[in-house]
Amino acid sequence: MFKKVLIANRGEIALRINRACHELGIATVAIFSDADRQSLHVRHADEAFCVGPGPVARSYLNIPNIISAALISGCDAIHPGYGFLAENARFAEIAADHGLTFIGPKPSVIAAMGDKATAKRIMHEAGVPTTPGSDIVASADEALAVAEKIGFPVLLKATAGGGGKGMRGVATAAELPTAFATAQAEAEASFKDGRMYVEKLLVNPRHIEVQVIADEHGGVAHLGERDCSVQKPSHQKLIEEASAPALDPNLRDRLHAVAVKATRAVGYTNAGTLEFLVAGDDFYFMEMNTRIQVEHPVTELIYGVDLVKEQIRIAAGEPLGFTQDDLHPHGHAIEVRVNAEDPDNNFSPAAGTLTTVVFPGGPGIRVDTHVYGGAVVPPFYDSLLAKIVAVGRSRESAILRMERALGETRIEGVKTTVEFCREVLANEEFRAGGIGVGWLPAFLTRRAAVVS
Amino acid sequence: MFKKVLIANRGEIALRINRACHELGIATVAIFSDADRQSLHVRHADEAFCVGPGPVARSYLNIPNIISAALISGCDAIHPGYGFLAENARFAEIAADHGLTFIGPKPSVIAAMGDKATAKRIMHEAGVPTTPGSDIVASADEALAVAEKIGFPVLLKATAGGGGKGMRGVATAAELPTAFATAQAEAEASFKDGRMYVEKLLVNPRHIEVQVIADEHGGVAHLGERDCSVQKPSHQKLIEEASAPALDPNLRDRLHAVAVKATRAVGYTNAGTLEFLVAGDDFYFMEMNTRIQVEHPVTELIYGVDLVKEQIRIAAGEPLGFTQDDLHPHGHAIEVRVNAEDPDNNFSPAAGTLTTVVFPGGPGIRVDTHVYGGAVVPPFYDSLLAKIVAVGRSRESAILRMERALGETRIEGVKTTVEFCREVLANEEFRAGGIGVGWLPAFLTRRAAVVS
Amino acid sequence: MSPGGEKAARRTRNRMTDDVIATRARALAGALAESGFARLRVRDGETEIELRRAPRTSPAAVAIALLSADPDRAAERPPDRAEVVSSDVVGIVRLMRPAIAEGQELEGDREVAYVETLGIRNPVRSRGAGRVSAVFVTDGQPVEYGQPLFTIER
Amino acid sequence: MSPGGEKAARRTRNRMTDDVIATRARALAGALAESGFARLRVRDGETEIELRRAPRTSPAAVAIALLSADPDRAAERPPDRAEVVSSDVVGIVRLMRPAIAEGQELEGDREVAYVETLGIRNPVRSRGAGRVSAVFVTDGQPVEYGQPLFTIER
Repeated sequence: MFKKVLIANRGEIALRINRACHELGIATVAIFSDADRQSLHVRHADEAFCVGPGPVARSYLNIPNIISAALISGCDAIHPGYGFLAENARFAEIAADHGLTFIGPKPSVIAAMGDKATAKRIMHEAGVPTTPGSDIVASADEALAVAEKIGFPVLLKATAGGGGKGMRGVATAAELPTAFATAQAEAEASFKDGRMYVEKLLVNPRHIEVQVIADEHGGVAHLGERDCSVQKPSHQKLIEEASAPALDPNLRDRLHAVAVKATRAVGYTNAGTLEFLVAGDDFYFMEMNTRIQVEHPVTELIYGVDLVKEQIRIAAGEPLGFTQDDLHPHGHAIEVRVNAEDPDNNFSPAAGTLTTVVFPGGPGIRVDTHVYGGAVVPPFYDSLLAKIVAVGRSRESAILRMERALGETRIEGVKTTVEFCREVLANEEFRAGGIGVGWLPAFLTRRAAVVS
Repeated sequence: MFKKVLIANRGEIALRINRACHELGIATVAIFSDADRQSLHVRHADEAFCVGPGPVARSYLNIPNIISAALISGCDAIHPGYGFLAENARFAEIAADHGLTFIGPKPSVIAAMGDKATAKRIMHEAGVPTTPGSDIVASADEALAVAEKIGFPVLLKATAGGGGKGMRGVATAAELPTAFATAQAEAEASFKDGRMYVEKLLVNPRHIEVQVIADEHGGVAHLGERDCSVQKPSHQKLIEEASAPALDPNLRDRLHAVAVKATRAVGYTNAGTLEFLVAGDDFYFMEMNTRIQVEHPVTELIYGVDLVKEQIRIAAGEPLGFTQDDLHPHGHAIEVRVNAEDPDNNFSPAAGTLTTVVFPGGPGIRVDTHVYGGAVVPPFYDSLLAKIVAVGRSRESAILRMERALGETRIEGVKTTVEFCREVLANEEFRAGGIGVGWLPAFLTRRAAVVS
Repeated sequence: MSPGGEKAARRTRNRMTDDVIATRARALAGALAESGFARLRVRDGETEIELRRAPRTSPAAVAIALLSADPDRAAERPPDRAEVVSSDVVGIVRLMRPAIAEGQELEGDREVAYVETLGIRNPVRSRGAGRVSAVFVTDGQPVEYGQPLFTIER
Repeated sequence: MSPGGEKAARRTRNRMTDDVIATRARALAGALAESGFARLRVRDGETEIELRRAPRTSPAAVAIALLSADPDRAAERPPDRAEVVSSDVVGIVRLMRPAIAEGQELEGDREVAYVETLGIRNPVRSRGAGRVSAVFVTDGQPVEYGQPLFTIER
C-alpha cells in the first residue's frame, strides 16, 4: 500500500480523497492555488503545497509544479479526482515516468476513451450498441452526407468535447452548415481540437450510466446504474439517483452485462463509468469516463462500497475485495448538487463569501463539501459547493428524506441551487420517475413562463 | 397516521424526531425554554412554543404547559424523546386523558419497568436471567443479611435510580451501613424515593443491550445488540457500538432470544432496550429502557431501519414493516458522544458559546446535532452537543473512519470529549474489543498518573 | 397571530403561516433585545418581519410589528414606563368582561384576564393602577410562556 | 522548515511537524496580509505560530517567525523598502556559489539561485542592486509557488 498520496485536485473531491487515504492510514499531500489557501481541503491534508495562482492553467493544470510537489514530499502515488488532469493521459504518463503511481486506468486507455470517436469505434467493435453515425468528418459537406444517410435530427459532436461544448443538435439540412461551423469553432477554442463527428440525435433519451470497477488481476464487477437524466440545458447533471427508477429489469440486466463486457474488452482497470442514452427498449453507448465521478456517492450508499478506497487499493495492486456475487444494492439513493449558481438566470455561476452555512444531518444523509461559514467562493473554479445525498429504503423515502434535508440547509452569501432542486423534487413527473434529459430544460421553460 | 406531533424534548433528539416526522409528512410542534430560544430544534419545527424558563422543572418537565401546547396547536400525538418525561408514566397517562397518543409503550409498562426492583422481579418470572439479589430492603441490616447470603461484593441500588445516582458498590460488610445511608440519601434527594435493593456486584462485566421493537398487533423483533461498555466513572456511556465485538455467537443468539421473549412477556409495544451485564458466558438483566436511546443510530446504520419513524408508525397503530427474517445487519457502526465536558477534570460539564463548529462529513459518517457556530450551550441541560456515528464494512474500518472524522471535527468555545475519544479509539485494548465497564475508569486512572 | 389553533401551521415552501410568524417574531424579539440594535428586519420568502425596539424599555417591552400581517402595527410603540404583563403559562387567554381595551384607565389591582391551561384558570392581574397602552391578545387566543398580553403605563 | 523532504509529515495528534508548520505559516501570512492586522498568533496543541507584519511592505514581505522552531527569528523584520524575491515554481532551491548571504551587497542583476523542477532550472535573479537583508532558504530546500526566498533592500 502507498505511504503518501498527492491529491491533484481541490474542493469536495479533494476532501473525499483525503478521507479515503486517512481511513487507509495513508498520509496526504494537498495542492492549492493562491485563491484556495483557506480551503478545507488544504486544512485537512497532512501537507500542502501552493502550486500557482488562481487561474487553473497556472495551478491545478500546472503539471510540472504538481509532479514536483509529489516528488519533493516523497509521495508514491497521485489521485487526480475528477476534472482538471483526471483524464489527461499525458499527466498519467509523466507521473509514471517519475515513479509515481497514477490512481486510475492505464494512460493508453485514458487516451482511447478520451477521444470520443475512437471510444465509440472501440465499443462498437466490442459489441456495445452505439448510436448510428460517423467516424470523424472532414467538413460540413461530409457531415451533411452522413446526416442524410442516418436521418435527421442529428447531433454534431467534437471528438474532444465535454460539458456540452462543441456540440449542436441539428433538425434540418439547411441548419447544418452554420451549426457545424460554430460547433467546430467552439471545439477549437475550448479544446484546441476541431475534429467533429455526426450522430443520430435521440429525442429526450434517459441518461443512465453504469459504474464499473476492475483490478489489475482480471477481476471486474459492476456496481449497478445511476440515472443522471436531470440535466441543465448545458447538459450538466443536477440530480442523480441509484438505482434508476422505472427501468425495465431486463434492460437493466443488459446494461450491466454490456458494461462489464466493455470494461473487459478495453482492458480497463480501476473505477470507471459507461454512460448510455436509453430510449425505449434500446440503449446506446455515449462515452466512458475513466475516473471517479461527481455522483459516485449514490452508488456507494446503496452498495456499501467505498469506491475511492477501492481505487487506491486497486492502484496499489490489490485484487478487488469482492466479486459480483457479493454486491447487492440496498435501498435507493439520491444526490443533489448544491452549486453556487442562480437558477433564475441560466444557472450563471456566482462567487462571493458564504455568510451562513448550515448543512443537514441525521439519519440517511451524507454531505460532501469543502465550504463552511465564512468561506470564500473564488471565481476561477466550478460552482459545486456541496453534494447532499439521501438514502432510504425506497425511492419515495429517499426523496422525502432529501426534501427534509434541503429544508434544513441554509446557505447565504451566494445564490444556490437548493430551492430550485426542492421544486424539482416536488414535481409530479419527476416523482413518477423515468424522465428524459429534455425534461429539465422543458421544466425551466414552463417555469419561466409562469414567472413572467 | 398522525397529522401533527408535539416533540416534548430539546437538543439533538428533538431534531431527530423532527426529521422523522417531516419524512413521514407529519407537521411538528417544538417546545423550548427561554434558554433554548435560538436552538436549531426550534428553528426546524413547523411551530414552537416557549413552555417556561431555563430550569427543566419549569419548562421541559412542565407537564401542564406541554400538554396545553399540544392541545392548542392541534397535535394528535406526543413524542417524548429520551430523558425528561420519556419514562414518566403519569405524563403518558395525562397525554392519553387529553386524547393525545403517547409515542411509546403503555403507561403501565413504563411504570413497571421504571421501578427497578419490580422490573427485575417481572423479568425473573419471565425466565430472564437476573443478578442474584433481593427485592426491596427496608434497612441497612436487611441489606447486610442479603449481602452475606449472596456474597460480597454487592451493589446497593435505588429502585428509582438512574445515571449512577443512588448506587454504591460495597466490598465488605463493614462498609455497608455507611454506603447504604449515603446511597439512600442520594436517591431521596434525586428521585424523592429512597427504596433500595441489593444485587451481586459483577466484576468488570460488559454492558450489552438489545434493541427490541414491537407493534400493537403482536409483532415483535430485535435489532441486534449494542456494546456500551465504554462508560465514564459516573456510568454514563461515552462510546457505543453495534454489533458487540468479540462476542460469542452462541451468547449473542441467547441474548437476542431472551430479549424477544421478555418483550412479549411484559406486553411491550414500541421501541425499547433491554440492558444486560455480560460476564463470561453468563448474562444478567439490568434494566429495560422504555424509550428510544441516545445510541440508537448505531443500530439504525447497520440494520437500515429508521427506529424513530418505526416508533411513530407503531404508535399510529401500524404493524411492523418487517419481520425478524427481513432484518440483517451489514457492517459495523460506532458512535462517539461529543459532550461539552472536560475529560481532564472528571468530565465536569461546561457551558458557554461555541465559537467554532466544524463537523465531519463524507462517506459513512452521520452527525446528529443541534449546535452550530455561535450557538450558546446553556448551563441547565445535559452536556451532549453531538453524536458522531461512523459505519464501515468491518469494526476496524468503522474505527479508522471515526478517527478521521474526529480529526476533521473542530469545536471551540467549550471543552469537549472529542480528543479524549480519539485517545480511547487509539488504545490497543479498546481495539482488541470486549472490554468491560471498568475499563474506562481504569484507563482514566492510568492516564492521570502519566500526566502528573 | 396565534401560536396554534385551527389555522395550525403546515409545512410550506418559503411562505410562513401566521403561527410561524408569531413564533419567529417572538424569537427575534429576544435576539433584538440582546443585540443592542434598534431595528431588525428579516425577509424570508414572501414574508417580512420587522421589529423595532421601543425607546428605553425592558427586553420584554420590545414592540412586535408583523408587517406582513398588519402593516399598521409597525408604527406602534409602547410609551415610556410601560410595563408588560406576560403570560406565565401556555394556554388560551380569556379576557374578563368588560374586556380590557387600549386607552382604558385601570384602578388598583384587578384580574383583567385569565389563561386557561388544561381547564385550570391562571389569573392575570393588572398589579396596580395605570393606563392600558397596548393589548396584544384577543379573547380565546392561544398564548405561550412569556408572551406579552398587555402593556400598562403607570 | 521545508514543505517536504525526508522529514515528511506524518499524521500526528496535536503536534505539527516542521513541514506542516511551514505550510500553515505561509497560509497564515496570506491571511495576515489581507487582514490589516499587525500581528497574528496561533496556538494549536504544542505549537505556536506567530507572524508579525513588517512595516509598510507588500503582502509577500510579511516576516515569518516560527516560535517553536527558532525563537530568535521572531525578532527579525525586513527593513523598509525590502523587496521579496519569491519562487514562481515548486521545486528544490539551489544557491549559486558563492552562496547568497545576509548583509551581502549585490551589484546589478545576477542569477543568485535557481529552483529545479523536474530537472529544469528556473533561474532566480536579483533584479538589480541592493543589500540582501534576509535569506529564507538553504541550498537544497524544497520550496512551493510563492514561497519567499530572499529579501533585498534597494
